[in-house]
Amino acid sequence: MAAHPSAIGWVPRPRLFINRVGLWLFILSESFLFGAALSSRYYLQGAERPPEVNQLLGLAITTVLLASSLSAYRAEMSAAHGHLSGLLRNLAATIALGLLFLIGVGVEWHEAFIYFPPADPYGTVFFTTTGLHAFHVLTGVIALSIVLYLGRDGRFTHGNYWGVEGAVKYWHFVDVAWVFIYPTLYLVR
Amino acid sequence: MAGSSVAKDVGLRALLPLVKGFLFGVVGFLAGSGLVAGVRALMGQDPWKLGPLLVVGYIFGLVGWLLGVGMWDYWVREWFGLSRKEEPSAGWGRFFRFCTDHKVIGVQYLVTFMVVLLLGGLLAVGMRVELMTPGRTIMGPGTYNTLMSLHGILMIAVAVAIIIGGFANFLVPLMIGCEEIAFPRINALSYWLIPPVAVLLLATPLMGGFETGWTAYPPLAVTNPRGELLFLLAFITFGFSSILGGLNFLTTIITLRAPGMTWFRLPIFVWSILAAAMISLTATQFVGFSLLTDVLDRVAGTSFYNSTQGGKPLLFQHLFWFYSHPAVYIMILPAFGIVLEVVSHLARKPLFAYRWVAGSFLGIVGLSFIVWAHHLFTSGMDERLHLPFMVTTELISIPTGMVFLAGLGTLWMGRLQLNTPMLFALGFFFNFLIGGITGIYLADVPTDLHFQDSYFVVSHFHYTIMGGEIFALLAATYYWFPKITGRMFSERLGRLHFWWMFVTYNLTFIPMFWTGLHGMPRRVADYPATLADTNWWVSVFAFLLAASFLVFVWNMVYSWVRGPVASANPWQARTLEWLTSSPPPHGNFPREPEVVGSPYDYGIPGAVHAVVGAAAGASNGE
Amino acid sequence: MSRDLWFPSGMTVVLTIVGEALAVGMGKSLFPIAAAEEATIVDEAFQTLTILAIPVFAVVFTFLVYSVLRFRRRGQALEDGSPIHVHRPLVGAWLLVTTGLAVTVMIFPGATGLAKVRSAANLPPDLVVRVEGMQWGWKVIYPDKGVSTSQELVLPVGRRVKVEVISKDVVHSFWVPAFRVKIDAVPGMVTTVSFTPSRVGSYQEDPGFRVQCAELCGTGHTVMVIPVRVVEQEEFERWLVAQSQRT
Amino acid sequence: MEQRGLAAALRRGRWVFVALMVLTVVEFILLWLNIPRILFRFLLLVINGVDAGLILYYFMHIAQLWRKEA
Repeated sequence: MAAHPSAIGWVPRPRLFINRVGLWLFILSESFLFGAALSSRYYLQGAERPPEVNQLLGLAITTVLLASSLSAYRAEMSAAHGHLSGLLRNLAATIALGLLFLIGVGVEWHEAFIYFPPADPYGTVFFTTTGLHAFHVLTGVIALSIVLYLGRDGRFTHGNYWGVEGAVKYWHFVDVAWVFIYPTLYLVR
Repeated sequence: MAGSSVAKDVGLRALLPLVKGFLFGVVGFLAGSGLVAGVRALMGQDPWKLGPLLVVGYIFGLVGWLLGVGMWDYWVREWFGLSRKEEPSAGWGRFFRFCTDHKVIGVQYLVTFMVVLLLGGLLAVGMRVELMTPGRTIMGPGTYNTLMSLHGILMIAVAVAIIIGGFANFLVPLMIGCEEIAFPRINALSYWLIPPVAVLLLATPLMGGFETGWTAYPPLAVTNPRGELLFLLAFITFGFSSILGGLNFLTTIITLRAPGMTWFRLPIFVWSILAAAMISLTATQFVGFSLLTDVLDRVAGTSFYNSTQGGKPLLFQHLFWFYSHPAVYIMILPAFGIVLEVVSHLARKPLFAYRWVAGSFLGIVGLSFIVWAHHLFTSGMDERLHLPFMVTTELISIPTGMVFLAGLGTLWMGRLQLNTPMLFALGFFFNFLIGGITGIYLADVPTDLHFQDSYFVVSHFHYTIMGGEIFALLAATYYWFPKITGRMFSERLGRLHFWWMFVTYNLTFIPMFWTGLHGMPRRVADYPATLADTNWWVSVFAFLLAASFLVFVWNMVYSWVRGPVASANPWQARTLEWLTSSPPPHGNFPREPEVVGSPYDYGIPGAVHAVVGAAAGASNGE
Repeated sequence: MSRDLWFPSGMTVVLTIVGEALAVGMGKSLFPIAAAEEATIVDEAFQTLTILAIPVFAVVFTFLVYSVLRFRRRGQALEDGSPIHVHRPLVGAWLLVTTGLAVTVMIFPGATGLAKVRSAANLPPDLVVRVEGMQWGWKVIYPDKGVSTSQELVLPVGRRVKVEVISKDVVHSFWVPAFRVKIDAVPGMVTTVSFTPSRVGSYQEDPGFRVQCAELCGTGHTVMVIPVRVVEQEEFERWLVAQSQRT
Repeated sequence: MEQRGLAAALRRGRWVFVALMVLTVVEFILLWLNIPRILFRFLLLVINGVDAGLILYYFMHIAQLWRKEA
């Protein structure tokens, strides 16, 4: 990743540590974005919630996303131990679960359009927050797909798998965000 | 230099990436808007609704522009395992293309935002022409509002980005002794997001202007002409760029300090950038979200601010100021860093109470997140919030006071060189003193009930941002000019610039406190006849103030081309950036520097800050 | 050494005394016309803050100027200043003084002034007026009297008025400079402000008597102004009658 | 050796997932019980905090930041 070859007499920089710090800071930054979305929900609506919210679907997509976090974790651990087939299998599973989650959100949106359209006060926060989150899921799926594509070429070894680690950490973060979005949109009262 | 072969890129071919970026951008825009039109047509909706076409087209166009201008060649190719194209490491062409050298990016930022600063200044001149006499002078109120709003957002962008983007990019890696910033390509990305912002903002008048000021309060921002949409998209893009910048500086300062560069050996400017980057990394997300809600209300039919549907306009003000008040510390913290740096090196005295100042910076960061609602004292928010926010706001005067003590304590018993950078630093202290004191009047609720949204506010924030930050910026520009360009500016013209600007600046803005007290609201094109004389004089001095920048521009341009060649360390300063050539080579230092002491140990015989290459023995010791 | 301390300290004291004399001496002449009881509270808060600010300005200003004159480099050679890194007692004293000042302004005039301004709101009003902001004008409604006008805001002197402000479109702000009261007109909300006009006057007499929109609200923001007229109670009654006949 | 480390890691991952699922289902069940709103909100906050903590610590290895192993 280093842009310039180190000149003579320079101690090589710990690239992995730099990348990790950068990614964590990015995650910190993104958590403020979700913080803004969630606090807007409470500011506009208090803890009110229309009765038509589909609780079973909410639980289902939460499960799917948590499961995808597990497979993402397995992918990273496989990469760390140089277990290539495990990496590829789990990456594919994560991407599939991510897409399943997006389909779930799509079904949810389809229903929500009837009960609380975007112009409705609850619809405003519901569509904005889930849309923002789904956008992050989509970028995560794209990142994981690139990692899968590169992984098939054997680009990641057990000593050098930052690509996997970065994409997976981002994926987990998207999951953490959902952990707070789920009760805010579906459960709280 | 590591490699002996220096790739050069000269001639018009160097501009090719810009052309490519532009073409890709146009293609992206057409693809994005086409996609929206297609999807809408399929869903049985009017495909030519302008809002969605613009928003999605812009996002695709932005991606196209970035890919064309260099992301594809230097970035995406690597993802797909292709060989990365080499970028040139010398030649002027580097300044017009995607380049990952932090020094090039620093200069790109500096020059771009200097131009924007002058442009914003010209808009201010236009406003002062209109305000010279009561009644309609040269333009209607709609034009005035657009002019004023453009002036606002351009200057806010300058204030947020010019020091961090320009000087911090150029100097932080040098000052902490590393060869490159943590994420060079993200750094280049955050610069190349700026040209679309500029294009969008300058295109707003073509789309009917925007009349909300830079604050974009809904519901006005939702009902305003189409120019507003461009402004919102530009602001969001700018916020994204500033988040990436903050990310880069934090990572760099945390992970890339040279051996021996402990936290309390960091130059104070680096501390100030660290503090400012913390704010821009986090709080900017809030303004991004608030502007996004404006866009959604306009384009997607949500009702965040549509009160007939249960929306609450005050939500925007909370979200917006949760960023935009901390943003003033993104502007002023680097300015604190600059003036303390300049004062210490040019008074040749250790920076007084260094650790206390570093602590104060962090204190300001902490407090900056809990003061935002002092912008809402008259907004109709819950009155129980008035007292707590008044208290937190006034607490900020304590760490700020520490900066003044550090400045005064450093000057005391020093050996001051009263050259141009020092004069601007001293001017900073005078102006910011006035700006800080008048801030108390606005933080105190009883007086704020009268002053909120009046010219008192205008004068106050111009004292802190222009009298404060821009004076610090100019101090920095003169102080580091030899390092950046390798040439020396004209000291005589520099002093002329300072005195001309300092006097006309104060004469322009002092009377505005009076007009504010006497009931002149901000953002108006007209005022009662009783304020005519004062406004006439303000306008006259404002024109003279604008003219002082002619001296500055001439001095900078002429000296950059024709000025005498500067030595590596013309000020005999001790920080690391002066221990390499002017301008620094690709890779910054011939060998990795090793830091062995404080950068401020003036007057201590034998004290050394850093050694660059033990073999060469080049050090800044006595 | 001691001269370096005594001289600027003396100058600070002199500057402070001159400044305070000016601030107190100029007194009311500094302020625009004050036509409500709340205006006096705001002006007094302003004066208190100025009295507190002058010594702060004087200290920093004299020590800054003195340092520049006294410690500037003479001759060409570069010399280093004294290697003073920190002076703990001074830092401590400075922190103590700045904290003391900050706490002072929070309490006085901050909290006390706030309590005084609010006290009017806690008492029952003599008159309730409803003010509607819209792009671009104000509509004044006297709900108890069945009168409304878009031409001017007429109020009786010496009566506690409660103004309920609403907006029909975007955010506006109700500001009467002569009363020193300001409250935003926010769509979907009713905001209120209470005050007691204390002297008779009109826009012709002083432009401070006007309702001025203070929150940017679009093209007509500048002209979103109507005059205010404070009159005796009897004249107010007569005006109400005349208005109700007209409508 | 290598494989044993991987197996242990995968087992840990499974346990974390089970814990997350249990917490989520507890949240879901709490919704249908008629407990006071304040308590319910407090419990949600605690559960979400634990959820986030589990993911941050076990899945995202936040401890890597202070245990400089790179």
